[in-house]
Formats: sequence, C-alpha cells, structure tokens
Amino acid sequence: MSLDNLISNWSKLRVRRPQVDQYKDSPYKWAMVIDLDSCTGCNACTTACYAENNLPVVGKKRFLEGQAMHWLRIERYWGEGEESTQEFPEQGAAFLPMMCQQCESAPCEIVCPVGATHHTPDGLNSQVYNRCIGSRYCSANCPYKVRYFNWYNYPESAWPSPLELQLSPDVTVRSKGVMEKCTFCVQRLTEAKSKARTEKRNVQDGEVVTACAQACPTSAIHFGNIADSSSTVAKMWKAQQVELSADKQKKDMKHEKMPAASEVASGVGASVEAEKLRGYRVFEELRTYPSVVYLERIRSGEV
Amino acid sequence: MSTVVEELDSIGERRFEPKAKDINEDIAWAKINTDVLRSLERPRPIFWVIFLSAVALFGVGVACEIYQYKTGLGVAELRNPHVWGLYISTFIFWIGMSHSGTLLSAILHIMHADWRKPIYRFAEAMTTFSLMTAGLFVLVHLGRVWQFYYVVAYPNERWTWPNFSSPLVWDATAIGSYLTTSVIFLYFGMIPDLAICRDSATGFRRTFYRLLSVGWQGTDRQWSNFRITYLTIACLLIPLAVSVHSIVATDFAVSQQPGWHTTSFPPYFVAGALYSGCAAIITLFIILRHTFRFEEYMTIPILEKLCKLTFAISMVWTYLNLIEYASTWYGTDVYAKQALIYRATGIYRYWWWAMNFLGSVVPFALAFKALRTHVPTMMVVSLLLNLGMWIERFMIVTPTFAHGYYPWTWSDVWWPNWIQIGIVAGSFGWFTLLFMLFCKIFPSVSMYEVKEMVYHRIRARK
Amino acid sequence: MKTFSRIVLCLAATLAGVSAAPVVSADAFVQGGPIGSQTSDGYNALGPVVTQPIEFPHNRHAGTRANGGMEIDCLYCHTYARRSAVSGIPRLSKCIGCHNMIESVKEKPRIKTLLAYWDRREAIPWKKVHDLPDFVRFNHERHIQRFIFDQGRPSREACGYCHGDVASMTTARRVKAISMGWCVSCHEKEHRIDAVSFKTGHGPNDCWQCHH
Amino acid sequence: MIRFGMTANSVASGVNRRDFLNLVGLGGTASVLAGCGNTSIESGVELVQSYVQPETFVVPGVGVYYASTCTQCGSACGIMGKVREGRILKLEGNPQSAISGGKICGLGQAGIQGHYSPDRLKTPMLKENGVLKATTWEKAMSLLSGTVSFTAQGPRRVVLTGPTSGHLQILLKAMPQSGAATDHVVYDSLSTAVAASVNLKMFGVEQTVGLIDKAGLVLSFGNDFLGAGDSPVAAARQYARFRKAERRGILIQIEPKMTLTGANADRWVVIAPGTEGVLALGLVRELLQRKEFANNLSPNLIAAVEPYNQTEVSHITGVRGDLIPRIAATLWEHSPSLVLAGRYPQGHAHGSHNMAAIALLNVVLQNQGKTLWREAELPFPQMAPALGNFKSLRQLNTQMAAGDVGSMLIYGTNPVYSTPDFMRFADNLQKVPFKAAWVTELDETAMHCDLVLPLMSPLEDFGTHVAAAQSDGMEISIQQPLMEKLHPEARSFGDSLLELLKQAKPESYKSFPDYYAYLKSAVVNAKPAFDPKVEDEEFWENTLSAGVLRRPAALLPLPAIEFSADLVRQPLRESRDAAYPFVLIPAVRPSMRDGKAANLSWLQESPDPLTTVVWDSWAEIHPSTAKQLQVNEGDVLVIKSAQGSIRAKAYLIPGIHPGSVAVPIGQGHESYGRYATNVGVNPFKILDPIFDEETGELALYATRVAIMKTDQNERFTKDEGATNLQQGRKLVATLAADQVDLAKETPFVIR
Repeated sequence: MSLDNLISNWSKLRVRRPQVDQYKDSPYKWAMVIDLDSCTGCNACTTACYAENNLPVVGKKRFLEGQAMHWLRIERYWGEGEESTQEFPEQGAAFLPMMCQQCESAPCEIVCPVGATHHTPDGLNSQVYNRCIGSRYCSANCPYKVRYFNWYNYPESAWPSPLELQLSPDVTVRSKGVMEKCTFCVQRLTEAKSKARTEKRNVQDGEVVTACAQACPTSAIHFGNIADSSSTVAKMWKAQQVELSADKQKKDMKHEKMPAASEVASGVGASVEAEKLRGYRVFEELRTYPSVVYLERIRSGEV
Repeated sequence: MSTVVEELDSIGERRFEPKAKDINEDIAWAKINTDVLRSLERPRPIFWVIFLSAVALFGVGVACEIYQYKTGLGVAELRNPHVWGLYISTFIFWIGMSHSGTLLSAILHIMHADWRKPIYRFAEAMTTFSLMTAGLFVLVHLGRVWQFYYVVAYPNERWTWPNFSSPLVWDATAIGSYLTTSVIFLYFGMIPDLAICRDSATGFRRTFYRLLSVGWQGTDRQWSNFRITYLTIACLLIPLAVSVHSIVATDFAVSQQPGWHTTSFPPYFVAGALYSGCAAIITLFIILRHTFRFEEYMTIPILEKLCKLTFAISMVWTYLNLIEYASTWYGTDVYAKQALIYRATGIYRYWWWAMNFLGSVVPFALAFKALRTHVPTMMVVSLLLNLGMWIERFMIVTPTFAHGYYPWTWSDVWWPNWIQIGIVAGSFGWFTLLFMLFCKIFPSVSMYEVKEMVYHRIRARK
Repeated sequence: MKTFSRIVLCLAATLAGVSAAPVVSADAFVQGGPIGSQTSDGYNALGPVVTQPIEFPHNRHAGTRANGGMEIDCLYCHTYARRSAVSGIPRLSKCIGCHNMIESVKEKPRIKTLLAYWDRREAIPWKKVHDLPDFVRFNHERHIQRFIFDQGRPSREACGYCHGDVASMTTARRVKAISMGWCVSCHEKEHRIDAVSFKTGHGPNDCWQCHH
Repeated sequence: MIRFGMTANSVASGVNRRDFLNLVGLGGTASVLAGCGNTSIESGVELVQSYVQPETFVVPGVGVYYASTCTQCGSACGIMGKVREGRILKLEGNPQSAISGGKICGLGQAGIQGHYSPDRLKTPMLKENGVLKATTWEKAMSLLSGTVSFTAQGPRRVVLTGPTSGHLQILLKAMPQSGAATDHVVYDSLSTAVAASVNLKMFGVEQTVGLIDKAGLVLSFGNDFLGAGDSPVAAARQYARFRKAERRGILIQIEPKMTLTGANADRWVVIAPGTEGVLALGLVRELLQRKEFANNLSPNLIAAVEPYNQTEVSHITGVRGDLIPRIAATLWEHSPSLVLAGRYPQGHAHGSHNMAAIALLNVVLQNQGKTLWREAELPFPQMAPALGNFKSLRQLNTQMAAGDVGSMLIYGTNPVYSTPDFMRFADNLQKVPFKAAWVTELDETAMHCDLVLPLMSPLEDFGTHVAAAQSDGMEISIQQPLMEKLHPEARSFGDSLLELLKQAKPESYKSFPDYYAYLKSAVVNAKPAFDPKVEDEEFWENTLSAGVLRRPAALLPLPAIEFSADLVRQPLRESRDAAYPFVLIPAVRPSMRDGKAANLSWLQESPDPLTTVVWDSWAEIHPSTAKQLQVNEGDVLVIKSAQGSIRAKAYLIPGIHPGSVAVPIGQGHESYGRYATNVGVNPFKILDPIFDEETGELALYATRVAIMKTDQNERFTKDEGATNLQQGRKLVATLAADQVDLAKETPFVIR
C-alpha cells in the first residue's frame, strides 16, 4: 500500500481480539464444524488435500526427519490423560483431523516480520508464498503446529514427469524456503466468490466446500459461511452455543457451576440440565479464537 | 575517583596487604607506545596458530552454509516442530556477547571507572564483531535469504511494508542501529591512537592510518570535541544495548509458547547477555595478554576486577533465573509448568542441569582470590561460563519446540546435526578471524587512555 | 502515539525515497525499461517485441475506421476474458469462421499460414506477451465485469488500462509495467462502482486475492 | 460450480476429442512447476493455451467435470474428474452415483497418481534371453493370436484376471473354452469366497446386503466396513446415518486386531484369533434364554449351541464372561440389529464354521428382512461381478506345476506377489510356455511373463462396472476416459480381448471396430431397461454424462433355508505349538489393500490410521507381549513361520490380542514402480498352507509364527510424536451417549 494509506490505516494494522459483531456487515466469514463422532479417521480428507493443494510427497527419509507436508493430519490418541490406563482400548481410538484453525487472533500473524501471513476480510489466515522469507517464526508461535515449511525444493523431486501434470494451476507450487499451511481451499473460495459477484449475489450455502469436506465419506467436515446466519455451519455454531469472539464460552461457564456428579445423584442439582452441547474449540483458552468448531466424540457406555 | 567495585575492593584488602596496582604508574609514555605498537608488527607464532585455526573453522562453516543454501534448510535436519534449531540459540549467544563491550566502554566510561582503560578497546571490538556474527545467523537461518530485504521498511515498487508488530522487525531495526553505533563508537575512540600509528608507520601503512586518523593532531580543540562526542555516543549506545537484548527477548516473550511467554525475559536476557559478555572478555583478556605480551597493561588486578564484576552479574542472572522458575512453578499456566518440568526431566535434562551448574555454581570460583588471580584457572572458568551461557540459549529455544502446546507434535528425538554444528563452529571461526585481524591491524590497547590512566593515578598519588 | 509513528514513518520514507528515486534513461522507452521501473509519465514500460507465428494485425481488426481498421470489439474475439480468469487466445475456428468467407485476402501470406494451421487442425503456438509470475493470479473476468459490464466503459478503454492501445499495434506488445505496485496503485483508488451511481469502491487490497 | 461434460460427440469425431482432452499446457513442465522462484514478468517465453475447435463449454481456466468410475477397488464408486487444459487435475465423488453419493475415499483419490505414474509401462515388452525388451504391438498381437487358435486338444489356455464385472466380464466369458475346466480364472488374494459360500448355505444367496443405517446396533466380528471393506465409501455413508439416527446406533466390534472400524466402535472387544465363532455361539445361547428368541432355531441347532456357556466361551475366547450377557442384552434392546462378519473369522481352517456361527446370530435375531437383505435384481445378470477366489488359483497352480497349462493371459492381478511361498507360483509360472500380462506398471507377475503389454490407465479407458451387494437400487457404473492417452502405445484390455475374439469368432465380433464401439452398442442395447423413450445417441450421451445407469429397485427378501447344525460346529481347541507361539495377522490396510495401490506415493505417505506409520511395514504387538519379549518400539523383529521369515520393526499398540502379531499387507514389492519397490516386507510370503476346510480358500489368519528380537533398533517413519495421549489437553473430547441429545443439534444432509 502507499505510504499515505499505511499511515492513515496505521491503527487498523494491529491485530486485536475479534469483536462480537466483527462480521456483521461482512458478506463472508468462513468457518468449519468437524464432527468427531462421525470422523472415522479414514484419511480420505488428507489425500483429497494432497490432490487439491499440490502438496508434495516428501518420501520416507524426509518424513522420518519430521519434514512431512500434510496440511491436514489425522491424529490418533489412545487416552486423554498423561498416562495410559487401559490394557485394551475399549472405546476405540480418538481421531482428530487437525489443520490450520484460521484463528481470528492468530499467533502467527503478529509475528511474521514481512506480513506474509495476514488476516483476510473473510476471516481467513492467509499465507502469501511469494512474500514469505522463511523466518519460521509463525510456525514457532503456532500452538497447533499446523504450519509446514519447505525444507527442500520439492518441485525438483516430488513430481517426476508426468506426475507434474496433476498439479492444479490454481494453486502456486511452493519452492524452497517458504512456509505453507491449510488455506481452507482459498482457490475454491475465490472462484465461487468471483462467480457470485458476476451474478450479483453472495455465495450460497453449500455452493463451495473445501476439498476435505467434499471428500469426507461420513460428512463429518462441514464448511460454510457463518456471516450468513442461514448457513448450516452458522446454525451449527449457534446450536452449539459457540461464540467466535469468546475465549471461554458461556455454556462452559455454566457447566463449571454445575453441581458435582455426587450432588446430581443425591438429587441436589437435579434441576440443572444434564445434557451437554458438543461444540468446543481446541485451545480456546489461548485466545486464538479459532474458526474450527469440533463436536465431541460420543461413546455409548452401555456395553 | 573510584568505582563501587574499587571501593569494595579496598575495604577488604587495605588492612592485610599493600594494594596491588592496576597498572605500573611509573611506566614511560614512550614505552606504552612501543609496547602497543609492537602488537601491530610481526606477531608471535601463537597468533598464527589461532588465526589459521579460525580460518579453518570458518571454512567449515562456509562449506556447510553453501550446501544448506543450495539444498534447503532440510539438510540441517531442521524439522517440525524444531524449526529454529541452533541458529537462533547461537544468534542470541552472539548478541549477548556484544553487550559487555558496551558495558566496559560506555557504561564504565560514564562511571569513570578508569581500570577499564587498558581493556575496553578489544571489548568494544568484540561487541562489533559478535554483532556482525549474530547478524550472519539471521541470514543463515532464513529460508529465503535472498529476500531478506523484505524485512526492511522502505518504499518499494511492490508497495508493501514489513509487519510492524513483529518482534523480528524490531530486531532488524535494533540490531542495525546497534551495529552502526558500535562501529562508529569503536572507530571514533580509536582516532587518537590511529594518529599515533600513522606517526610511527611507514609506506602503505602510513597512508592507511593517515586516512583513518582523519587529520588528528591532538590539538586542544580536537580533544575537547573528541571528548564531548565520545561521551554523547557512549550515552546513545547504552540504551541501544539494553534495548537490543530486550528486543531479542521479546522474540520469545511476545510469542505464546510455553516457556517463552514470560514477562521477565527482557531483564533476564540483558543480565544473561552481560554475563556471557563478561565471561568472553575474560577469555579474550587472557588470550590477548598472552599472545601480544600485554602483561603490563592487562594486569592481574584488572583481571580481578573483571572477575568480580562477572561474579556480581552472574548472581543477578541466577536471581532472575530462579525468579523465572519460581513464577512458572507457582503460576497457573500449566503448559509453562509442564515445559519447565520437561526441561529438567526430558531428553535435554543433562543440558539443563549443566546450564544451571555452569551458570550459577561455577561463578563462585570467581569469589576466591586465589582462583581469580590464577590465570589458567580463569581461562577454564571463563570458557565454562561461556559454555553455560550458550547452553542457556539452547535450553530456552529447543525444549519449547520439543514440548510445546500440542502433544501430537512432541518430539523426543531431535539433536542438531553436523550442518548446524558446522555453521555454529564456523561462526566462532569467523569471529576469531575478525578479532585477530583487528588486533593485528589496530591497537587493541588504547594507548592514549592508558596514558591518561597513568597520569591520573600519578596525580592522585601526589 | 499515532502522531509519533506518523512522524517516524514519514522520516523513514523520506530518507528511503530520496535514495531510491528512479533514474530512467530515455532508452527505457525504446528497449523496455527494467521490470517495474516507473517512468516519468506514470507506469509505462515497454516490453520486448515478441515474434508471433503469424504477425497478427490488431490494428486492422480493432483499429479505428479512420486508420483503416474495422473497429471489432476486443471481446468479440477474446471472448473467454469475460468468463474466465484467464483470457486465453481465441480458438482457431473463430478465425476461420470469418476468414473462410473473406475471399479477398485468402491469398495473403498470413492468411495462407492461418489456413494451413486449420487444415492440419493444429493450434497456433502463440507466445504469451503478458506473462505474470506463476504466483500471481490475475482474474480477467472480474475486471471485465466491473469496467465493461457494470460501468459501461468501452472495452478498448477497459482492456487498455493494462494492455495499452492494442488496437494501434500489430502483434501485441507490453506497454505497462505490470508490477505489483502498479496493480495496487489502481486498487487503492476509489472508483465509481457502476455507470449510474455515485457510490465508489476500490479493488481488494487483500494479498490472497492474487497470491494463493 | 460443477459443469458436466460429455465425451460422446468428441469421440465420434476424433479431432474434437483430441482437442480438448489432449494436453494443451504447451509450456510443459516449466509452466506447471514454477513456484515462487521466478518473480519477473516475462514476454514471449511461454506459449498461450490454445484450442483449435473446442466444445462450447470448454473455456480456458475453467475446469470441466466428467463422470467416470473408480477402479481402485471393486466397489465401483461413481467419480468425477476435474479436467482443465486437457489434464485431469482431481477426482471427486459423483453425486449421481448411489454408491459414492459424491464422496470419495483416499484410495480413490490416488487413482489419478496411477494414471500419471512416472513408471507407467510405455511400450509392449518381449522377453528375450530372460530380459524384457521393447517390441511392437504387431509382433505382440501375432504372438497372442497364436494362443487363441483354439483346438480341442493340447494344454490349457488360461485367462487369469482379478475380479471383473460389466462388459469386460462378458467378453472374458465369450473367450473360447478349450478343456473341461473354465479357462477364465478369477483370483482375488483377499477374497470373501468363504462368506459367499456360507451365505449360500444359510441364506440362499452368495451376497447378502446388510443395511447398517437401518440397524440400531451393529455387532461386527472383524468386519472392517469403514476401512478395507467391500465398499468403504457406501458403508461410511450408511455409518454416518447410523450414528446420526434418532436413537444413535451402537457399534460393537469384536476382533483380534483393531481395524479402522474397530477404532470407531463404542465398545471394542479383543478376542483370541479364530474363536469368533465360539463367542457367536455363546451369544446365541444367551439370546435363546429369552423367550422372544427361543423359537427361532431348530432343536438340533439349539442343542448344538448348548455347550457354549459363559464360562466355556470366556475361557476359549478370552472375552470377559460378564460381557457376553451384556452384549446379548444390548443386541435385544437396540434391535433391529445387524451382525456382520469380516475377514478375520474367515481366515482360519474352520473359517466357514466361524462364519456360519456368526451368521446364526442374524438368524436368531431374525434380522432378515429388517437389516439383512439380498440385492435387487440386476437386469443383465451376465454383467454381474466375478468376485474371484483363491481355490481356483490353487488348482491352476497345480496344473501349472504339472505342465498342463500351455499359455496364460494375465490381467488385473499380481499373483506372484500375493501368493505364499509354499505355492511356488513364480516357479510354476516359468513352466508355462507362453504367458502374457497387461499392466500399467511392471509388477512382479509381469516380470515373470514373456510378453508384457502396456495398459491404458483406468482414467483413459472405457468400461462398465457392476458392484456386488448394492444396497440402494441397482446401478451400472460407466467408466469413460477423462484424458487422452498419456502414452500412445498403451491400449485398452478390452481392445486386445476384442481383437482376439475377432479372430476366434469373427462372425460375432467383426462389426465392432474397437472396444469402445462394442461397449457403446452394448450399452445402447440396454436402453429399454433404463430409459426406452430417448434416442440411442442421446441415451449414450446421457449415460456418459451421468456416469451411471441407475434403476431404482427394491431389495429382495432372503429366502428361508434349512441348514444343518453341522455348519456351526466349532473345532476343538487347538493345542499351542511351542515353536510358533504367536498368530500372524496379515492386516489389510484401507489404502493398500492387496498391494495394488503400493505404487501410489500419496498412499505411501498417507499415515496408517492406527499406527500413523508411512512408507514402511511394521509388526504390531501388544505392550504386554512386548514387555514379555523385552521389546521396545522400533526393535527389529524376525517373524518366523514354518515357511520362512520376515523382518519388521516392532510397533506397540494396545489394540491387538497379546497372542498375535500383525504385519500389514501391501508392501514388500520387488518390482512395482519407484514408490513401491523395496519398501517394507510382504507377509503373504510366509503364510502356512492352511485352507478353509469347506471351501479350500487360503486361511489368511491361521499362520503361527515365532518372534525373535534382533539387536537392531530403528526409528519409525510415523506421524505420531513422542506421545499418543492427549496429556490432559482438550483435543478430542468424549461424551457419554446419554449426556447428549443429538436431536437438538442442527440437522444436516448426510450424502
């Protein structure tokens, strides 16, 4: 931007905590809901991400050195605490698809020296490859560790001919020394927004989804625009009482005040609603204000 | 005039033995010139040994960097989540080293501690060269070093600006200013001595020194201007020095990671910087004293004062360190507490305990007169202190990566590989190379200030 | 604080601006200046002459009648530009659609080459004249929609913002710098959003619009 | 967003088709690969994408979607390929397909990599002096013609294929028969032939259709329907509805080694390998205690399950005794239930009995007609899939060993890789005087053949596919090219087959110039069954555009069959062999299947869901076993059976029976492109010659092994970090089912 523009907008350039009505007048705020009860950990989404976003395959040696480039990874946990307690995993494994949470107050954004990662008007956490100088400060400061660095010049080795013909022309192929991460398939969003603008309307619910949401065989990943209150995702956020601009949700505070299990059993707190809502955001307490709501996994204790 | 240190000194010692003199007050001014200028002539073989080892080390570093530059940072086995590795640790180390030069040359100058006079010149050179080395690490560390100028705020054809809220931009600015000021300060303080060099040199050397001494004649007017300017730069340099390491500390404190997000980091870093710098000065003091036969100027009493100063700073550092542990331990941030426990018990535990031992226990050796007047012991102790401070930086950076917020990416296997170690070793070579060249080309003991010192002492005696 | 930062920034800018003032020789207009060079009359920077397989006379097709042109609208041939991010090149059958009928020029060497390509059903290997770096995504559709369809500007003007007055050239040649600052300079300006209203808006200033 | 395209018109006029399916990115590699390096604006360096005469819907820079069918596994999911500038960029699910419903799994996504694989076979190869050398199609076809000049005498001529269906299956059936046995051998290393035979005996059909989404409770005995099942995408879609039903469905999984499905179970129960049938009978006995179920079985069956009381069952299976009545109670409370049996119970000498005992649960619970059906009638039964088995390959192998096979044409299967060493299949193959293989990449079998022919990739080829056990209507999936051939020499197997048929039966086939013409005429002939009103051409175009031929048809009830109690007889407990104390479980990975997908780098780098290991093989053992053997993670183990041994690193996982060791199938290729070769080990090789007593199928999970620790320890190439626990952070939170009311949540569409 020009110097004039920079100076007159100086105060806007600082990252602040999101306001309650931040997206009131904005046509788009992209967000996700991932239902961990539906997620089966099948890796269809991760492969779709490789296909959509020109992710390089790094090979065994580099994977071993922790240089994998999967923007979306499926984590598998055997227990919640610090020690494993069960001999056999009687309730199966816990899977968690983890990608960039597109934080509203992103730790990565404030530290990037060159502004290669910044906040877009539609609430995404962008990564501009050609601006990145590779200081990796963003990755160091990401609580989710979902940023991936090009440790090598992958275009040299990852797509031996004719594999390179598969590369999507809408996504820049990243070369050595730049950071990358999940973009919520920004190329799809740009295309959909452009089409909607030509037709003089806003993007409608379901018109555009990310590659992972599109592939997911159990429809566990929901993608949409929460600035549009009629979208499925906005309704789900609302139904789960998850507020974008809160670092602690009201419903959780309510549950903290809930009587202990013993009191419920003895009838003291029986009037309090026993059912819980499933929506939560990972590391919400760090005030990152993520745009991805996870719905808790359910396990029946009947057997 | 005497400093606090000197005061303390005299209280303890006056009663028992005659006070050892910082310098032989009866030394002839001409002898000072001859002794110091001798260091610019054909050096002792030990100089060449040090010089060539430095060249060799630097060569290793350059080879590693070329390989890394061509192939990508992956060859250094940097990885997720260990994205920074040794480069940032060593960067902080070198930045820290630079601080004590300023302490000796500027702070003690303002405080009129005249025992600094024989040794401040090389300390100031150390400041400049360690800053230059630190700057190299910023470049070595970047993924796309060829685009490093994106960090600098200047109007350009892309109409882009750096991100002013990033500590790295503050870093770039602060280090840039500090380096510039340090170089000016070093050069400016050398002008009267350069004139002496000019006067006694011949041939191309004479031309060289003549150009550098910018017409210094030693007139009263020149001296008066010189003193005012020198003092002004010294005053400017002090806040810069403090700010530089505070800003380096904000690289961590501004971030959110457990173990980094600590309010006390800036003073802690500054204390650590002064500490490692002082230790480095002791090392270089001993090396120079031996290599260039400066025993008459770099005397044992001065070494003692240096040691006492270092001891005091080490205790400040220890205190801040303990405060940090305590506030983490008793604080509510469970993640930070887990990170602290990991430091003490995880795979880097030996290093953590080594750091605490070297940083807080070994300096007690400086408290004993018998030890601090024994030069070989001090050489070993100062190297140990430096090692401890290097490990401190490693322990700040690495365990947080290994044990951050996100358990899935916890890693228990990362150690720096030979490329990183090679580049770090190369940086020591590069620093030594620059430093030895400096000592060979410029008077590493300030002749005019030693003369002043002698003059003042004689006057005080009278 | 705000005032202070303004002062600091202005100082910095002045310093840097003085040292970075562009020095452009007169040659730049002939040879094409360095990429992104800003010339005295704004942002013009001539690109190199590109030799195409057929020396296509834009002036003959789109030029004014006074200059012997036929004033064909840009979008008549470059029809993809309003429907796609990339404008592509008109399909060969489009050329043939007219030139099959125009007997008068059929024997001209250029038309003969054209017909030879058609007979072989071979695409003409046109060379790119405005080739942006691969990390830049310019969207023709958006600009055409805005300037031609919303604001009702003539296509020769709207296309000309970036491509220059192609109607006066034979084969196209780059005349604008097409550097990022050049793009942004326009995106920061307030433009009227359509032909009738006085409401203004500016182009997106979000990096991700063009770089993803 | 989605624009449907058709290839029909263009196919008719060859020029057009070339024009828009052919590669037009003339800039080549440079233009595709350049990333952030080049920052300058260029003129006159690259070429513009340019068309001669494209379809009207083709716009440069805008992707067009073409429907086709995924051939990565047998489930015949409808897919769509996004095509731009003549390149396929990405595969998606086809929303018009009732099987995929617009969804796609990872294996399916990676199909595109097989197409673009750098190691594709480009020319026909002929073996000369033991080395494969490039040759021409003319030469190859003349060699092949020799094999089809059928006479009544002489050695057998065999076509060995993997599972096939659709019109290819019709052409294969039409190949002339030479001897007593059929000449078309269909081999599937991971076949479900045991289940098919049991189903036939108990329900009267080979393929039953279990409706997961109609069940309140699914009790699965090692059926990995979400992972490496028969139709994972269709099953996952049903599973999603099952979980989101008004009363959330409950999944209980009983298996010796956790599968992906087991990882999603509400209750995962570990069981001693091979004792699933015993537990099933124990559950039957438990259910018979209730009066609702007491009359559902014949007296001799009731007598047969009598010995399986709680103590006995618990003793044999290792399942906690109190769990048996609890599972039985939930089965009742959450009816209708569905009992599924998968690969684990099948893979034993008594596999059929295991499967029958499990199926008996469905009979007792009377799930037929509620959650268990038979699939709707296929209008063209000749297109029905030939699913393949192991037994026929075993017979063929014996004949090969005896020198009775004169020639072999191999397509779509890699038996040299997937047969155990004891069969000596590769050696026996050498005794066949002439063997030819159609492959896209040189695999182990192709390396042993005399003639190897380059096959078009599934994304370049036409075809029709029919899935087995379709649960929603009946559909024929249409496969069509999404791209012009990458390698001009590659040919369709259908074309080769048709050419051979033309020589053998000229009168029937000479009217078809190529396989495409044959397929088109065959599909158009089927018009009356689908859409009789439209014109032929339009029907064909519509078919290609939709990618499926669908007939909504109701599922059929299963006939009631009397079966003998002998079917569910369980063997006496085996005595443990002290020399080989562990059971080897060759685990089927969802992304690798039988090793066919090992050449796809995305799948090699896609972490195994449970271990998160990539690019490798491993040996899963239970931590208690590891403790007993003093093994740590990464210790290299030698796993030795009576047939041989393999080496793999130990991975400690709680989800496995302590008496077993699991090694995944799919790796250990000796030849199969750069991404598969020399990665990991192949557990097929050390399997014992144990076969299902009833069907003769190879018992996959019956091999006993010894584990020996070596001094080596290597780090695992895995995604998981230093911990696999959440360390008290709220990452994946879990709620008990009674704490949440799903009905209050916003409903959404589950495709």
